[in-house]
Amino acid sequence: MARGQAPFPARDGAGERAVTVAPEPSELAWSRSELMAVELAAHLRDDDVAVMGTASALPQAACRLAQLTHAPGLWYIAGGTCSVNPHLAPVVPSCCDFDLLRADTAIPLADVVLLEGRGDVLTVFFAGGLQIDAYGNCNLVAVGEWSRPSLRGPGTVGLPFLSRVGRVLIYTMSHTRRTFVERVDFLSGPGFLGGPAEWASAGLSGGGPALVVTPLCTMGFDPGSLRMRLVTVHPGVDIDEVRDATGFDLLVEDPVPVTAAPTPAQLSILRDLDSDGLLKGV
Amino acid sequence: MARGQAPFPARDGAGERAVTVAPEPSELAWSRSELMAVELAAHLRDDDVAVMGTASALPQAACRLAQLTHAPGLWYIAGGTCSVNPHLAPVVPSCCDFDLLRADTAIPLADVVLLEGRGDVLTVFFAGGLQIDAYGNCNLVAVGEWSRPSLRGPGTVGLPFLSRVGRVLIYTMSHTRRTFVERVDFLSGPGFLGGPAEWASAGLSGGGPALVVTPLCTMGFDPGSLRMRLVTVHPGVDIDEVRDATGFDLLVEDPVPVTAAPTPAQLSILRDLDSDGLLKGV
Amino acid sequence: MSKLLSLSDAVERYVPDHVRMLAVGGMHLHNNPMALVREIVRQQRTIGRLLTSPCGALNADLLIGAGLVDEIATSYVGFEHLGLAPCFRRAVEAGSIRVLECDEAYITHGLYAGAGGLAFIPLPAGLEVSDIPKVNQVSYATTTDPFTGREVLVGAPLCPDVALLHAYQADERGNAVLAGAHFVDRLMALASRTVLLQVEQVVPTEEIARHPVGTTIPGFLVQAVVEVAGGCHPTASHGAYDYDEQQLGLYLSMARSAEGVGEYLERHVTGVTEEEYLEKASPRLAELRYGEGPSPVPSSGRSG
Amino acid sequence: MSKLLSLSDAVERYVPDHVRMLAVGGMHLHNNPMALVREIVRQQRTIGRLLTSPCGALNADLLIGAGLVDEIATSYVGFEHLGLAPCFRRAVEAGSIRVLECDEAYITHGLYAGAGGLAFIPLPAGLEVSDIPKVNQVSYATTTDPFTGREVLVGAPLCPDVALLHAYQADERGNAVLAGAHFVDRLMALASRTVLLQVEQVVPTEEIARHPVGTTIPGFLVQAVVEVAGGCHPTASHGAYDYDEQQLGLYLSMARSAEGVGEYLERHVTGVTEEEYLEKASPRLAELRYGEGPSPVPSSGRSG
Repeated sequence: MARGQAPFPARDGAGERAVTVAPEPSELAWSRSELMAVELAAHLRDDDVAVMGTASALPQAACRLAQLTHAPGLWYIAGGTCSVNPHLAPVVPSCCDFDLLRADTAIPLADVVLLEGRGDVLTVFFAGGLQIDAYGNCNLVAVGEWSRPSLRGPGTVGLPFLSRVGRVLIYTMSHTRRTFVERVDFLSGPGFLGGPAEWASAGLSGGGPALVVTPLCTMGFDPGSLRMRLVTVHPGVDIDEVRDATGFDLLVEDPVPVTAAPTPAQLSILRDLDSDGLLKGV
Repeated sequence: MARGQAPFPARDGAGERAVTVAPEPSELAWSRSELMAVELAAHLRDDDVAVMGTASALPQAACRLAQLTHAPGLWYIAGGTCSVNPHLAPVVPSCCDFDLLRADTAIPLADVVLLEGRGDVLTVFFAGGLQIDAYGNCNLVAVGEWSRPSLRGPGTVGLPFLSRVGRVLIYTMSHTRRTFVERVDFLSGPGFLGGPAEWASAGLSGGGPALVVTPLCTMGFDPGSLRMRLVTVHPGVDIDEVRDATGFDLLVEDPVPVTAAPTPAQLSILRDLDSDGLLKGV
Repeated sequence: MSKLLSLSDAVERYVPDHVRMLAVGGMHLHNNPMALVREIVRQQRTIGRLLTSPCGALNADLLIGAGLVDEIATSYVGFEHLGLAPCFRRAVEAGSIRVLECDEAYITHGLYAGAGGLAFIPLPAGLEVSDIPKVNQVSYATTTDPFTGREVLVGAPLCPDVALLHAYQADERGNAVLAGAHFVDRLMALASRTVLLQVEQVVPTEEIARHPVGTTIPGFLVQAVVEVAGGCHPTASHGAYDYDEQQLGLYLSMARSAEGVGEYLERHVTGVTEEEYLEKASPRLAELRYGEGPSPVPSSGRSG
Repeated sequence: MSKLLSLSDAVERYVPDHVRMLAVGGMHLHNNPMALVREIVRQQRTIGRLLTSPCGALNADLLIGAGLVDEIATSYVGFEHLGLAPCFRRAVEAGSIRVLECDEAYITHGLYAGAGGLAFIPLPAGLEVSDIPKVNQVSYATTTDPFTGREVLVGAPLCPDVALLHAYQADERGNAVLAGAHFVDRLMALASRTVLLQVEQVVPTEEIARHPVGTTIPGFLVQAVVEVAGGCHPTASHGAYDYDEQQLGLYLSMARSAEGVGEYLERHVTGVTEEEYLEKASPRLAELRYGEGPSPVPSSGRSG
């Protein structure tokens, strides 16, 4: 596919907003997107069935990397085409690309919607948002008042299923105070809702958000308060830089380890997959 | 397909019950099944979409005959395979036969169930029963008490949709007092229910039963009482023979015309279709 | 990663005795997963509730004849143009089996609801006038349509614990291709908690990958793949062989009595291994192979 | 019997002005029925409610940019990795369009309900916690699950008056083959009262009959077939050509303002015939053709 060097996509329309991340440090031999793919891959298990939606080059690459390293048994579904285990040569920017049908199998979109509702089959759901809050709730719909928003997002697609399906892996290319807010203006993809009390009383079948990967750091959730907490900072990133870019009080427990850099073997696999260089940009 | 000379099937398990029709008069060059196929075909219109279920060699042949004569635009769906316009060379006894997939198209069974519910797409529904009553209600479930029947039928499959879909064409190979009863013991395929009052208050979207074809005669329904009435008797059949074989008071308006015999052209088409001779038996 | 198992291991491992709800795939005389069904009989697994596709046939009647079924949820058990289902009929008339009387729409929509985690499924207006819902208040109920205020007939979701299905081909991870008509087999796979698949042929994943769009059961829904060429006999296997009227006729005549079906089971099921059964059926299977034509398996999508 | 019509005749005959509910098929940047959409703009048909697949793109944004849409029911309008939908965004932020905020599950299940004559459709537990149903009480409501007594979120059926869909091939009676991914296009056809189909190629019925099982739209659901090779441009047509980032980029940059989108429409839609548009696009379409591979169209079933 000769589509030229498309820039690596930010999630769901966030592409139009300024990414305030510093320019890629020139001494790093890998891009932040590549590091993020490695971080997401590390979280995937051999018995997972993962599903991803719109503009999902990054989770596609993460899943394929996991399959080719520690999780050969992983299943992953590219929403849109609903191809199962696309062969990804190369990674494509659209979740509906015809080339994704180079895959082990493919099923109708309606079947994937059924399985998202069934809840016990799909164990990993990749998510993101224009806004992501301290409890891992996502918003792809509207910033400001829904009825007259200051920024109208594209819409939520399948994110309401986050309440129902396995572990939620959040990723975003935009680690800013506009993205990471104390509370989303519109709840389009449920995380831990308003915190422990509301989460417990909702009695949801999903496991909730498990991981948040950004160009600056990797975050998780505090088991008690269910608020986001820093897990590792990426090489070359300062903890204060993360704090400054986060619009809520991020839990930080010293010392914060540095995210492991991608290994040469991981980078070699990623670059084989990503011959169009979608992950090279940022 | 070398399956040998399978006898022409009676509808839905009625095959096990004695058919009390007199032996085919030797002077007739056509079988009663062939005549019945011609009668059913005559009722089909160029803009119909017809659907049929279990053991449907007869309506299959009728539809194909209609397509090849006066109704080239007719659509018909063989339930089971859900093939659309099967090419039928030859007619097959099972509605699920692999050979039915020699067809213009085929759709999933679940899609046909959807369209039966939508109600405005399918205009003709072929039906039958262990019991058929004076109001055209059908019973494929149980003779006697449902909980401890004297004859357990196979089950109703899609017949409850009769209340919803276009015109219902009823056919049976068994014109006996056991089949044609005043009131079905179990209502599995709705006709005009208990008559005009109940039919009107039910407010159903389907048009109700339109035609009943048996080895003895062709019947319709009186527009006022919604009870079955004799339309034509088949060649060589006496009106009293029909009355005797019918377990309710059949409306008869003298004079009763004789059903037109199949033309040589119709027979030629039918026999081309029916090279396995499924319609030759009775 | 391989899910290939022997017939006996698959049933032993994945079908508990007195399984709460067992679904059998195929429709009428076609694609009945008979090798798995016979193995259930050999291992004498009792079944709390048996669910058929809209039209069950030998897949249900044999289990009933073997005395394994407490309750059946079905809209049809019969042998189409060949006649009534003798063991089903006898059991119902004798009151020795409970029937959850269903219609085709409920079975199809109920599986959709089961697959999709829907609490229940509304049924089209008009279905409420038949007697079916009146005799089955386990599966049917009514509630209010909040958009119009009208009362609506609804069905309970169908979530089989185990489904026995036939597919034409599968790879060892369970990615399966259905040849010919699909009936409701894919819906059953989507709705069932455990799926056992018998296939005519195990093929490499690369073979499956040649026609991904037509591949209708993804392997992550499948727990076990059993390779049994001829395993649908005496029913048809779309793409492979037609149904066997001789053997079905033999069954129908023997199963007219409880003693007869016992003898049939002893001779053709419990008293023989599946290999012996298929060995004996092989001349008939050879006669019943479908004639030449295009591949029964869809070929589409992208290469690689 | 032929349903072949010219683009203008098809829209003139089957799309009333101020059509109550118009559905557009395709998903994201793929299989958008753009020739039909452009013709709607040329004929200035206003739209009471526009329904997209779970993910609308140019098919929705262009109609909004042309000022034809009163209300949109959607779970996404955007250009995936290329950015937000400029006209949708501007219209919503300005309050000049009503939004029926939906989610993917509702659109898919709602079409199922519309196709099947179901009065409403229950949605899986858990969906009630998002804010979507709170802002859309036209599409979402609650009722009681009669089997458990619990309150359940449900959706209204989606029954479009007219659907605009793309298919790879069709015969003149409307039997259509979808190549590549099907998205929810078949469901839209099943649920819609009138279906207009644009196809890359009209083929004889015998060609369709070679692969009946993969043929996903039966002709009796289709009112008009319009042959427009290249008609999805600048979106992709699975099996034929990829999407055109240059043209989409041009649209996205021009549509940043109301004036700009007006100019785009004048230059690329209303000011040109479809033939002129495609003539101009043809060098790009040639570059975007998919490389060699197996046929994108399934081949299966029985011959004859």
